[in-house]
Parts: sequence; structure tokens; C-alpha cells
Amino acid sequence: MAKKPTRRLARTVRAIASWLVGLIVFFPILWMLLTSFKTELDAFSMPPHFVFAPTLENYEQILKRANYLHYAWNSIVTAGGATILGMLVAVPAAFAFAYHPTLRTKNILLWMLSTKMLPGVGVLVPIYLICRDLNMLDSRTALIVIFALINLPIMVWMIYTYFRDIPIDILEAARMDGAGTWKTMSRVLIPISRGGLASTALLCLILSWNESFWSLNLTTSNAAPLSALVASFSSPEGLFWAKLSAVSTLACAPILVLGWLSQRQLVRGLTFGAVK
Amino acid sequence: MSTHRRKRSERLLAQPAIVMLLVWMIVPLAMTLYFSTQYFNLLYPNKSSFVGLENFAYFFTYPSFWTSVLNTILLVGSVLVITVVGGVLISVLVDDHFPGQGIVRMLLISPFFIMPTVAALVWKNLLMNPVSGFLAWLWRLFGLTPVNWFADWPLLSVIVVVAWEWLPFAILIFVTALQSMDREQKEAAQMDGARSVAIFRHLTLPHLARPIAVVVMIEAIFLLNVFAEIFVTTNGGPGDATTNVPFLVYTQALVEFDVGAASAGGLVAVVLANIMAIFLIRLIGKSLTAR
Amino acid sequence: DTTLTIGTVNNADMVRMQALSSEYEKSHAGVHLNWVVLEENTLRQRLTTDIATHGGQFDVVTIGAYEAPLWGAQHWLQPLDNLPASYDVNDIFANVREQLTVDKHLYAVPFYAEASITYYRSDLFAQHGLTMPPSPTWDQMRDFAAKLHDPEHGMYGICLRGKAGWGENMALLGTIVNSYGGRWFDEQWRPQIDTPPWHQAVNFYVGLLSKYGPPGPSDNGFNENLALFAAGRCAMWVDASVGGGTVSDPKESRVAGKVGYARAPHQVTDRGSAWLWVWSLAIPASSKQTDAARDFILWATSREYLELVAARYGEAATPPGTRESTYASQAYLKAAPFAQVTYDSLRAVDPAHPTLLPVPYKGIQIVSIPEFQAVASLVGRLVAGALAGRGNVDDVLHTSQNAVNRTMKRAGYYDAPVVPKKEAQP
Amino acid sequence: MSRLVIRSLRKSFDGTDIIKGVDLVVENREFCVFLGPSGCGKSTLLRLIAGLEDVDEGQILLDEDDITDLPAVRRDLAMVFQSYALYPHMTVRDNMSFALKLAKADNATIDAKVGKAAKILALEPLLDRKPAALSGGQRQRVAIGRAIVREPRVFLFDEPLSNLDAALRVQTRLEIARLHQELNATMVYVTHDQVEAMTLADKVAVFNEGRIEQVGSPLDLYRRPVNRFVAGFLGMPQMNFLPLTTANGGYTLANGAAVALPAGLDAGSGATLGIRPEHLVICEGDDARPGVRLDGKLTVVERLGSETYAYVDIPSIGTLTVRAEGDFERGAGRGVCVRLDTTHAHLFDAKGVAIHHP
Amino acid sequence: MSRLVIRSLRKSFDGTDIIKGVDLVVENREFCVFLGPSGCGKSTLLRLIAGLEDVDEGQILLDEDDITDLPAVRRDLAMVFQSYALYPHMTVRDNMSFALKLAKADNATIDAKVGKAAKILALEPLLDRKPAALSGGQRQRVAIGRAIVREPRVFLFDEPLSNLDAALRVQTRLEIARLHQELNATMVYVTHDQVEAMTLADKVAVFNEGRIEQVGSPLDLYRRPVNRFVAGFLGMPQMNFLPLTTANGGYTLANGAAVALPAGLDAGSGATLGIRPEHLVICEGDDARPGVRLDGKLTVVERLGSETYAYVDIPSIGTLTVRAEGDFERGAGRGVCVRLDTTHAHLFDAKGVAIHHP
Ligand SMILES: Nc1ncnc2c1ncn2[C@@H]1O[C@H](COP(=O)(O)OP(=O)(O)OP(=O)(O)O)[C@@H](O)[C@H]1O
Ligand SMILES: Nc1ncnc2c1ncn2[C@@H]1O[C@H](COP(=O)(O)OP(=O)(O)OP(=O)(O)O)[C@@H](O)[C@H]1O
Ligand SMILES: [Mg+2]
Ligand SMILES: [Mg+2]
Repeated sequence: MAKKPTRRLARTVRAIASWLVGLIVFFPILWMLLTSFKTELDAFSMPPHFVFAPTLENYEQILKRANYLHYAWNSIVTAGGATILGMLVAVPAAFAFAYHPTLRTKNILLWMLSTKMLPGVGVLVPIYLICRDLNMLDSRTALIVIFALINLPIMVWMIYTYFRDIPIDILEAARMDGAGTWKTMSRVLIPISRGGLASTALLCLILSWNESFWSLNLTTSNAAPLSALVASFSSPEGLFWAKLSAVSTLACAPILVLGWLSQRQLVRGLTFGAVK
Repeated sequence: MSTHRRKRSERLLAQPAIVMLLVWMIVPLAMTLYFSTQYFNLLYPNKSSFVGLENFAYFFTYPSFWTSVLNTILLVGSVLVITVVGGVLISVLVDDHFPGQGIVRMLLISPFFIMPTVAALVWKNLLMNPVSGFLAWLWRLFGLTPVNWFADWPLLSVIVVVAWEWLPFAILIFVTALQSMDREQKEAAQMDGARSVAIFRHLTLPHLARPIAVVVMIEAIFLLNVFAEIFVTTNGGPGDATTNVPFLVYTQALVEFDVGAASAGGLVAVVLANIMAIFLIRLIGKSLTAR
Repeated sequence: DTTLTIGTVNNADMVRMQALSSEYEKSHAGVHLNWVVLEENTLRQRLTTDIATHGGQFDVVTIGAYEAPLWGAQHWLQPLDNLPASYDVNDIFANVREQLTVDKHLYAVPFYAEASITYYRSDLFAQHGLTMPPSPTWDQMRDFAAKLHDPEHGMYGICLRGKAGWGENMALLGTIVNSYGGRWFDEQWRPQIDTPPWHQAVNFYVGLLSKYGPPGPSDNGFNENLALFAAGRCAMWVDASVGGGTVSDPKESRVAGKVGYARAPHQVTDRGSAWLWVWSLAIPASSKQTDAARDFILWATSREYLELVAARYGEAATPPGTRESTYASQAYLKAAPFAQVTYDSLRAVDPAHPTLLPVPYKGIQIVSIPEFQAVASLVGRLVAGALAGRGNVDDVLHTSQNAVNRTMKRAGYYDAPVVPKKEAQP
Repeated sequence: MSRLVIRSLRKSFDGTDIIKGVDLVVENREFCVFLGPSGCGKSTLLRLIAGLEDVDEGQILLDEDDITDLPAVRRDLAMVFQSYALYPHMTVRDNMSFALKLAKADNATIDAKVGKAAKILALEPLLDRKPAALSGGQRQRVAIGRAIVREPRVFLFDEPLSNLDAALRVQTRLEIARLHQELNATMVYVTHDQVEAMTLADKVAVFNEGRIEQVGSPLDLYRRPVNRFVAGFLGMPQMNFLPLTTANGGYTLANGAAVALPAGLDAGSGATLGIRPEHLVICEGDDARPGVRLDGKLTVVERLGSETYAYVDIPSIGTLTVRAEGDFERGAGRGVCVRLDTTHAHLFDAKGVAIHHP
Repeated sequence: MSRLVIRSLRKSFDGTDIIKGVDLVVENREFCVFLGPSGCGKSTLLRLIAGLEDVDEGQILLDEDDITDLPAVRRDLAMVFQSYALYPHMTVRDNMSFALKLAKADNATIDAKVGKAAKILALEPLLDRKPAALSGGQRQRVAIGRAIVREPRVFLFDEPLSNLDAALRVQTRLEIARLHQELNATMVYVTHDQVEAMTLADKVAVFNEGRIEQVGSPLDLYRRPVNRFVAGFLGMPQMNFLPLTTANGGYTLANGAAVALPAGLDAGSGATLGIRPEHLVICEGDDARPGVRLDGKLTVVERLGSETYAYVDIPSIGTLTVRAEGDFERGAGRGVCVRLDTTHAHLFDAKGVAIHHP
């Protein structure tokens, strides 16, 4: 039985290595979390305090200074709205590309990706002028549309790859069963690929939630999401590490928790029991 | 005939997306094109005039222009290499079942959910600060002089931050892909006398070819436009050590308020990005659309 | 109901204003205040974009001594004439008012003003048997720094702004250059960067900071240095007088009570050796609620407001530098150990005559032309690069000279009949 | 009533003709099997009937109605796909009731129909499972159930058994036969397994490269194939083919043995003699019974218990397959002889057309 | 020399015993088939032999060397997987030469060996294709080729034909038999298709729920199954089982018909009579030949051309399968009788153990 102990040892080493890597990658977030419960002086002290009396003072100050719920609600509305709008447009498009490809399909897909390459700052002034003229400055609608648009290419593209993994037979079966285009999509295609659609939606949600350029430049207060809140704490005068950590934690926590909850969904590939 | 009609109507489903993106692309692009031929400084609204290609010339001869192109390539290239290589290795490492696998995966993908601004702020102020940062403490612990990250290794530091943000994305995609890997293929290779390294080299890597293409493609698009991280940490400096093309365009647009030059810069950035994209598509294109 | 959207910077005084504004809302039923609090650079971009495109998003904006005259001249701001007598506009320092006035119209009211001063650790000086003169020279500063520099124990001789930016390193460097007898432009708007005073000044600055400064000085702006000084890591620090509030507050500072204050250092001249900066409130012309906005900004800069702050946060927290009456108060002078130096420095500043040699512009550390942002940012970046060891100072100044020349040419300064901005003339 | 008529149907993909003019009538309640090798166009024809592909030329009539241009959704046919194509996210019950729900049937009707189908297919205990939790054979039955509940005018099956293991295949085959009897429906069934064709069909259409070679009842095709292709395709093991040469009025095999053929037959040169393995007999030593005697060597012997296949190498002729009842004591490598009784022989001319059946 | 010995092997997954103590010897150059229903642990045993799973208890010896704990990489066995497990990104040639390259063979040797294997398997024209461009049968051959080039000590096949269609299955079966003869190697072959077991094996081990029920030559197992399980598993169509009841010294079937059994047999109560379909005869009218006569109704008739399976419903006994040579004119629904000749009957006691063979 020479092999078994070595195998077990190898497995243990691997498990330890995995945990180590995971903790290292996660450490900055952990450190941010810890710092958010320190006083400003503790946060800046050297050597760092690993054991300290936790305080909620930073959170109190932030909540006093800014209406966190207002920003969070804006984040939810804009990121969520953009995700819904994006999915509404991207799913049919991906459907068309995946099941009725033409010779140009590949080029159109690549063109879509290329629209993402214009740096935002380069078109800030034009977009600002357009929004001004449409009376959409500081409106959630504008953010929803813009977030949806900047994420659309990636969404179409991801959903397209998911759809291509679904056997076309299943769609034909639906047709034989009397389902039209709409029913085929709503009753068969979308439920089947909901894992992939969920990852796509979550990706769009994350990217919209974290978007800071447009949300900062096109909003003032009514529509300002959490990323704008972070900007207002990013460098106040004086000591600010702990407050910054607290506000960062507040800004990232909702999406992080959502991400954790959906981790299984995200990691899961498409599984079928439909075909032999 | 019958299916033709259906096909045609179903193809129309792509139109909303195409039209929306077309508008989103054409309108600002047209305005950008127009502005790029104007002398248009936001602070002198009355002074605009047609200047032909002068804005382009101005942008190209900006002292930091070539550095910024080089920085863009370095940034995109090294982050891609780090995330792809690191992502592959880490996802292979955590692929086998071990106690707490789910938690470790959660830890690994967490940075992806952090706003770029926050990520940059945390790294700059809490970790890489040469006086009070965690890394400085770590360095002292080992009796070393703390590294002054953003001053001495500015581009590297930005790369570390950006790579930290995108590594989870790569891990996420690769972990998912590894799950669909055929176990019997691995066993067949074992029977053929392949040890772990050979299996990794001959089976795992080829299996990951398409996911790698996906990661490279999506990341490249975002990395070409990295801005917030630079803005927050180094502001493009010291000197122009971390100025990339988008940041240069930003300097023109929002520091100098020279909309004309910024528009020209934006167009240049698009062209550069497309050149890189074509290069990438050449490199990985086949596995992108193959079924 | 009226809702006023106020764009402001996220420093301590402004944050206090935000907190106290509930008082205002209480006494002005139907007025709601919407705060957009941003970091300085972001705020400036945000405001400029909106105001220049007449976006109309803001009713009240927080702007500096640089924007006020420029934007006023463009008529982007509502002129603030006929101020009520109760406001006592003459109580405001004359040179501060002067900075906010174009063509005899006041375009913004000052919220607080700052000059640059020297902070030093009185305990360390005593320990080493040193004395800080009330108005030191830069050479003296270097000698002190050399003696006090002790990086082994986390003590750095001097902390100075190194972070690139026209409002960061270039503010300080502007005053050093002025002290060494340099200037940004000559009377024909030719850049004077590649001249001996600049070379001396910048070489001195880079040398001083590299030798006796904290690690990574090119990363440090006002905030970073404030944090370092408050954590007890700097023996000396030359920066804005507003830092005094934090430094002397035991809740936020480890060195409260151990700090001495002196005038900003000079060298060959003391002209322009200390800067003057004003954070002020103004009303964009695109605002649709100018009356309510005007009422608010007058409240926020009034004497009553200053008293309110003093009552609520203590005398030392009073927004400094705007009103003579503040410095007439013994309570304030006692509570704020830095007040006297601030007052002296502010009184001494003369933005109209900033340099040894004559110049066509107004402003100590700023040049009141729109191109200044671009020009100074660029030079600031290059100098910060030199400070981080990328390229030597002389090359950097040479490059800067050319780049500035290029920008000025593009903006049409050298086309006949010259003089693009008559309001920019002294 | 559902009688399916196909008139000179043609279909090509990207310029390649796949269906090259097919005429066929499937009577009401008939079980018609399309048999043919892989890639000959069976599925394509089925998909044309289903309306999943567009017809290039020709007509499809269902009870005299021209359905050539009707979309699939409105043809009222049911198809069982080769891959099952179950809806993975629905339970067995939902899979089966999907079509009825789309047709807006009321719940009572749906329950009744699904219940009945489930009973026929013994799916009742599985109704609330999802396809992933079913074995291959069970999935197969669900796919059939989905078709049954609709009571369509015609059932279309595309190689429904091709992926099942031997045991399940036999079982499901019987189930389908029983279904046909119970439902009394018109069925079209595609396969390339001739055992299925033989056991299930009322009528078999043998396809080859987009054309129908022969249509008829299974035994008819087995006994009287119109050409070599059909003869070779039906029967397992395959029919043995022995080339004939004409020699002074008579016929000889390649090894020179003379073959007596019925009088009045003129196959011309290049003819082939076909004989099924069960009509060859292994002999040994001096066996003097009638028929041509061919000497050779036993190369492989496959013993199935109930029967045995012997492969005998005959010099200059090749390997002949002999099927024998029961066990077979002789081992491989042994010299044996094969007796060929010409009364069971088929004869094909040089073009492969059958000119004589036994 | 490669003789494989398995000694009281046990294996459980998550507490469930899968292999419950297996003893088996596979002689050098023997072709041993593991036969058994799905899920009985055949693959698991094969994987234990291959070293892909850890043994819980027991030993595996190869030529007297204990290889129980040797990792798979070092056992020098070759395995052909049920799913083929070809490397999708490599060409056929690379698939086949992978093992040799890993073993650092020189190029000339590799080319020679791959060339030889490709020739045996008729893969030469396909060497530069990738697996995706191959048909099922071709992939199958590549998987075998990959095993052949290595010249391993033992070949392990895991249901290599289960994914092939009927025609290809027959063809590949022959190929494997030929290979065994040519290579003269020890082979272990897993299947649940008894036709494959019968035709290929020197030795068959019949598995059931993690145990070996019987080991022996195919015909031995067919003729003298030790129990009902083995009897039912071998033979297609399946053996018919008829329950017996004891009545005053003799035996009767469920419908009361008396059965004469060889003298001296005491099956006890609950015994079962087993008879293969080929030993039942359909009779009609007054057939007075010896044997028990059972009256019933023909329910299904499957005509394969060369033979016919008739399913006859006998009241209170159930359906009997009858296998008849050639065609069969009677149609379903007709009343017929079945003649049961007890000289061909097997007898099993209440526990299913065989107590008599014909
Ligand atoms: N959509 C299509 N586009 C192009 N060629 C096609 C298409 N569908 C089928 N073909 C071609 O038509 C020919 C006939 O295909 P079909 O699927 O009808 O064969 P089949 O008889 O069903 O074969 P199998 O028994 O293998 O299923 C094949 O050569 C196939 O490659
Ligand atoms: N890794 C495993 N973990 C848990 N259970 C397993 C594992 N491998 C096999 N089993 C279980 O062991 C039993 C035997 O599996 P095995 O694959 O050996 O069956 P088999 O005889 O090869 O069947 P088949 O003919 O369907 O391939 C099955 O019930 C299976 O669920
Ligand atoms: Mg087909
Ligand atoms: Mg198995």
C-alpha cells in the first residue's frame, strides 16, 4: 500500500495550496472589510493592528453624510434595468444569430464587439450634449440605456455561444408540437439555457453596477448610483482609510453577496438530459 | 417557402440589437468625427473653427503619445498573460474536489465583484502604500525595505491591480470549462502512460483553447479601455509611466478640455484597438466561432 | 418646493457645511439641498463639462480661485451684485475678493481661503536644539530636514507635495519657482520654464524631497502628506493652512500640541512665496433657481454661518481665511494655534504681483488663462516623473518648455494682434 | 383517415441533390419503414414530410390536401427524433402535455390523454421525473409518448432505436409494434437496421442515394429483391454474392465449378449469383447430396447458441457466410466444404437487376 | 506471458458495495468477456484492473507480480473506453502515437507501429483526420488502434461496440475477433450484449450485482447455465420460464398441464422450467407428436426473413416466445398451440439454482 499515503499527501498539499491561493486572492477584500471596522488611527498604524476593538463609527458617519439607500436603490434600478433591457434585446438577437446564421453573422458579431472599443472619455462631450438635448441628464433612464448598450455586445456574444450548445432538434421538436417563434423561445429555449442566461445577466449586472465613468459624469444626485458615492469618499482631506473601506464595503457588498449566492449557478455549465 | 418565411422573420429578431448598437456607434462617432476636425476647447465655446487634420497631428505629436501606445500594449498584454496563465493554473488546482472547494471558489471569484475604483483605492492605500500599507509591513517583517510600488514600479503596480480584478473572470470561465472535460479522456491518457504534467500539457490545455479565446477576447476589450484604475492610483504618472491611450484621451478631454484633440484621440484609440483586435482574432479567431 | 443641487468638494469644511445645511433647510421650508460631493479633480471635470455645455445640472457650484474669474468672464456664472448690507462684503479679505472679481463684478463668494504655511514639529526642534525662524528660507529648510531625517525610525525630514497636478505639486512648485525669481510667462506669453530660476528651483525641490522626503514622494498630495504629518512621520511640512485644523485635533492627529507654524519659505525673494487659494461658491448662469441659490450661498459664507460652525464644532473648525472678523476673535486665535500665521500669510499675499519679474497674468501659483490647466498639468506630470527618477530635471524642463510653447501657439497667443483674453491682463 | 402521398419530390442542399425524385404512397393505418444506408436521405425525406425543410420540387399530399407549403406547426404530424429531443427542463408529464397546452386544450383533456399515453407506455411512475433522471429506454418511451398524446394524423419516427443497447432495442421494438396495433395510426419509420424494418413494417421502402430502390412488404423484399442492393441490404448475415462466368452455354463460378440454372434464363455476361447464408450447408468428407460443392477452409465460427455463423474461405471465390441452426462442432482452421443448392439461388444481371428469384 | 489473476477483490463507493468479492483467472492469450446487465459492476472491475480506481480489498496479480497498488501509468495495460475517449484535438495519427511519444520511442519505431496498426484496422486513409471528422465506426477503430500500437500486456475493452449501429457492430465484432487471433494477446472485454459475448469469448464471466454468477466457455454457459439468471441472460430471444407446481408426485404447469421430467429429480416446490424459444414448436389443429401441448393465441409475429419470432399468449401461463426457422405463414391473432418437448427443458429450484440440464 505504498501509493495510498503518497496520494493522500498529494491531495492534502493540493487542498492547502488551493486554500492559500484563495485566501491570497481574497485578502485585499478581507483587509478592506477589517479596516472598515477600525478607527482612522488604527487603520493607518504601522505595524497593522490585526486585533482591535471594532467600531461602527465609520459606517455611522457615512450613513449620516449620505443617503446610502438612495444610492443603493439607484444602483439596483440602473444595473437591474440595464440587465433586463439588455437581455430583452440580446436574447432574440443571439437566437437569430445562433439558429439562422448567414455568411455575415460572424462579421456582425465581431463588429458588435468592436463598438466597445471607443474609449468613453472620447465621446463624453457628444453623449453629454445628446443627453442634455433629450433632457436625460441625471436620469436613471439614460444610465439604463447606456449600460445596456455598452454591455450588449458581450451579452449577445455570450448568449450566442450558449444557444449554440443547445441541440437544434429540441427546437424542431417544439415546432412539431405547434410552438411558434415566441413560444419556442419563451417555453423551451429560455428555460433550457437559464443557467447560461443567468451568468450573462449576472455579468451584465456586475459590469453595470461597477461602471463608474458614465454614472459619475451623467448624474448629479437623483440618479447617482453607488459608484458615484464611492467617488465622493475617494480622497477627502485628512485620514480616510477606514471611511473609504467602509464606503467601499457598502458599495460592493450587495453585488458580492449576490455573486456568492449565484456562484453555483455561475459555475454550472449547461447540462442536458434531453438527448441520448 | 414556409420555413423560408419563418427564417426571415426570425432573422429580424437580431435587428433591435443591431439597430441600437448602430445608433450607439454611429451618432457619437459622427459627432466625434466632426469635433475631431474642429478647434473646440470647452473653455472657449465661441472660438471653434475648422482646422482639418490639425487635431490629429497635435495628438500624434503629444509628448506622451508613443509612450501611451506602448503602455497600452504592455498593460493589455501582461494582464492577459497573467490572468490566462494564472487562471488556468489556479482553476486546474481547484478543479479536484477538496474540503471547502465551494468556499475557495467563492473567495477566488470575489474580486470580480469589486468596483474598479474601489479595487484601485484598496490596493493603493491599504496594501501598496509604502508607509502604512500591508505589503510594506510584510516586507519589513522579512527585513526588507518596503517597495514604493506606485512610484518605483508604477506600470507593474497598475498591472497587478488590473490583473487581480480580472483573474477571477478567467478562473470563473476556466473552472466552468474544466467541468465539461471528459474524465475518460484523462484516464485514457493515464493508461497511455501520461503523468499529470503530460495530461495538463496534452489534454487540459487543448481543451481550454476555446475558453481561453473567450477570456482573451472579452478581457482585451475591457483592458484596452482601462481608465479608472490608473486615474485613481497614479493619475497616469509618474511622468507618463502609466499613461495609456484612454488616459491620454482623458487628459485632453477633461484636463485640458480640448474636445477637438480628444475626439481625434478617441478615433485613434478605436483604430489602435481594432488593429489589436484583428491581431487577436487572427490568433484565436477560429476557436471563437467554431461549434 | 425648490431643490438646489450643490456640487462641492469633499474636504472637511465642505462636509461640515453639508451637515449644517439641515439648519438651513429647517429655517427655509420648501428648500431641499441635493449634495454632489466629489473629489477635487473629479468635481472640476464634472462642473466644467456641465457648465460649458450649459447642462444646467447644478444650482450651486464650488469653484476655486482659478475658475471664478475665467468662468465669470465667459458669463457662465451669475454675477453677485448688490449684496445685502447684513452680509458685510467688506469684511472679506480684499485680496480674496479681488481673486473672485472680473470687470468689477463679484462672481463667487469665498467659503474659505488658504495660504501655504510651514508646519514643523516643535518637540523635535526642541529636542535637537533647533529653532524655526518665523519666515525661513528654503536653504534653512534643507538644513533642518537633513538634521531631522531619520527614516530608520519612520521619521522623514520634510514632506512636500509630489503628486502630479496643477493643483498639487505645481501649486507648491509655483511658489518655490517664484521664490527663486522665476515666472511662468514673460509679457509676450512666452514660456519661461527653460530658464535658470526654474532649473534651480526644480533641482532644489527634487533633491530635497528625494533625500529627506518620505518614500514615494511623487505619490503624495495634500491628503497623503496630511496623513503622514498627522501620524507623526514628518518633521516639517509646507502646505495649505487648512491642514492646521486636522493637525491640531487630537482625535485625528498623533501630533496635536507638538506642532509649530511658520510662514512659507522664501529664497531670493518673498514675492509669491506663499500661495493663495480660495474655495468659493457660485451660481451657474444655467441654473433655473438663481434666487434660492443666491440666498443659500450668502448664508453659507455669512458671519452667522461661521459662528454656527464655531458653536457646533468648536472655534478651531471655523472656515478660515475669508473674514477679518474671524481673526479679530481672541477665542479663535487661541483655539487655533495656526490662525496667526495663516492671517499673516494671507495678508501678505498679492496675487496681482506674484513674481520678481513682471508677468501678464494674475495669480500666485496659478495663471488665470484657460490653457493653464493643460500646461501646468503637463509640467506637473513631467516633474513628478523626474521626482520618481524618470528623466533628469533639466531635460524635463526643456521638454516642458516646448510643450507649453506648443499649446500656447495652438491656442493662438502668438498670432497678431495677440492678447486673446483681455480680462486676463493684470 | 390519413393517407400520405408523395409526388416526385426533390430536394438539394447547397447544390447537391439529396432527394432525387421520390414517389410514394403510405396508406391509412399503414406502417411504412424507410430503410437504407447512412446518408442516403431518409431523414431528409422525413423532415420534408414534417415540414422542417422546404421542398424544392414535387408535392406532398395528406388525404388529398396539398400540404407542401404548410408550415410544420400546422401540419398536425408528430415526430419522434433520432435524438429524442426531449425538453430537458420539463418533467415527463410536461414534455408530453406541451403540445396540448399550446393547442389550448383544457386541463381535464390533457390529464386524460397524458394518463392514457403513460399507461400504454408504462410511464406512469416516471411522470414527475425530468429527462436527465431517466434511462435511455425510458427517454425513448417519453419521446414516443409526446407524439402519441397529440393523436396526430401521421407519426414520423427517425431511427428511434439506433442508440439503444441490444436488450432495450428488442423490448422497445415490441412496444412500437404493439402501439401501432393499438392506435391504428399511419406511421412512417426511418431506420438503417433491417431487423427493425423486417419486424415492424407493413411496407418497406428501400432507399439508396436519394432514390427508392424498391417498395413492398418485408417478406416480399426479402424473397424477391429487385436488385443486388436490396438483396444485400436485407438479411443478416448478408446474402453471399458469387460472380458467374458464361462458358459454353452454361454458367461456372470463379473457381470453375459449373452451376445449373433454371432453363430459359439468359443473364448475359457479368451476372452474379446470390444465395443467403441459411441456404448454404457445411459438408465434410464425401457428401454427395445434390448441389454445387465448394471446398474451402473455415476461418471464423461465431456460435450464438441457438445458431452459428460460419465463415468459409473458398479459394478464388472469397469468403462465404453460412448460417447453421444450433451449435456447430467444427472449429476454425478446419478444411470443410460448402454445398450450394441452386434452387435457392437469386440471379442478377451485370447491372445488378434481379432476373430470377428462387 | 500475461496471465491475470484476481483474488477476492472488493470495492465500494460511498459505502455501497459494488464489487463484492470477485475471484477470476484470465489465462495468457485468452479472450475473456465480462457479461452482465447494466450497473452490475463490470466497468468498475475493469477500472480496478486498469488501476483507475483504488482496490478496497483483495489482490490483482499479473504474471505473479502484485500490481494491486501500482498506479495505472505503470501497469502497461491498454484500455478501449466505452466512449472511445479519443483526444479531440489530435489527428488519428497523433492519437495513436501519443503513448509511444510519451514513452519516448524514436520516430521510426512510432511510424512503423502506427503504420502497422492502421493497416490492420484499415485506417490508413484517415490518419490525418481529427476524431470529429470520423464516423462512429471509424472512431471505434481508432480507439482500438490506440491500444494496439502499445503492444500492452493485456487489452481491456469496455463495451466498445455499444454505440455502433447494427451493421457496424457486426463488422467490428469480426475485426476484434481477427485481431485477437493476429495479436495473440490477452484480452478482457466488457459487454452486456450476449451476442458479442457468445461470438468473441474463449471464456465468459457472467456478472450480477457485483458477483460472478458463472465462468465458462460461451457454449457451456448457453447449455448448462448454473442458475436462472445466467440462463435468462444468454440467448436471444430470452429463455422462456414456466413455473411448476408439484402435484401428487409429478409436476404440472400453471395451466394444469402435466410435465414429465427425468426420473430421480426432486426440484421441490417453487421450481421453474426453462426452455429456449428454439426448442418450442408452433403446432396447429391436432398435432399429436410427443411433448406437452399448450393452447394459446399468436399475439405478435416478427419475421426476419431467415427466421421468425412468434409470441404466443398461453392463458394462465403468459407469453411464450417461439423461434422458427425461415418464414412463418400464420398471422397474429390466430389461435395456435405450442409444443413443449421436455427433453430440452432446464429445471431450476425455488432459489433459481439449476438442477437439471437437457
Ligand atoms: N442541412 C443540410 N445541409 C447540407 N447537407 C445536408 C443537410 N442535411 C442533410 N444533408 C446531407 O444530405 C445527405 C442525406 O442526409 P440524411 O440526414 O437525410 O441521411 P440519412 O439517410 O438520414 O442518414 P442516417 O441514417 O445517417 O441518419 C447527407 O449526405 C447529409 O450530409
Ligand atoms: N465513482 C463512482 N461513485 C459512486 N458510484 C459509482 C461510481 N462508479 C460506479 N458507481 C456505481 O457502481 C455501480 C456499477 O457501475 P459500473 O459502471 O461498474 O456498471 P456496469 O456494469 O459497467 O454498467 P453498464 O453496463 O451500464 O456500463 C453502478 O450502480 C454505479 O452507479
Ligand atoms: Mg438520419
Ligand atoms: Mg460500464
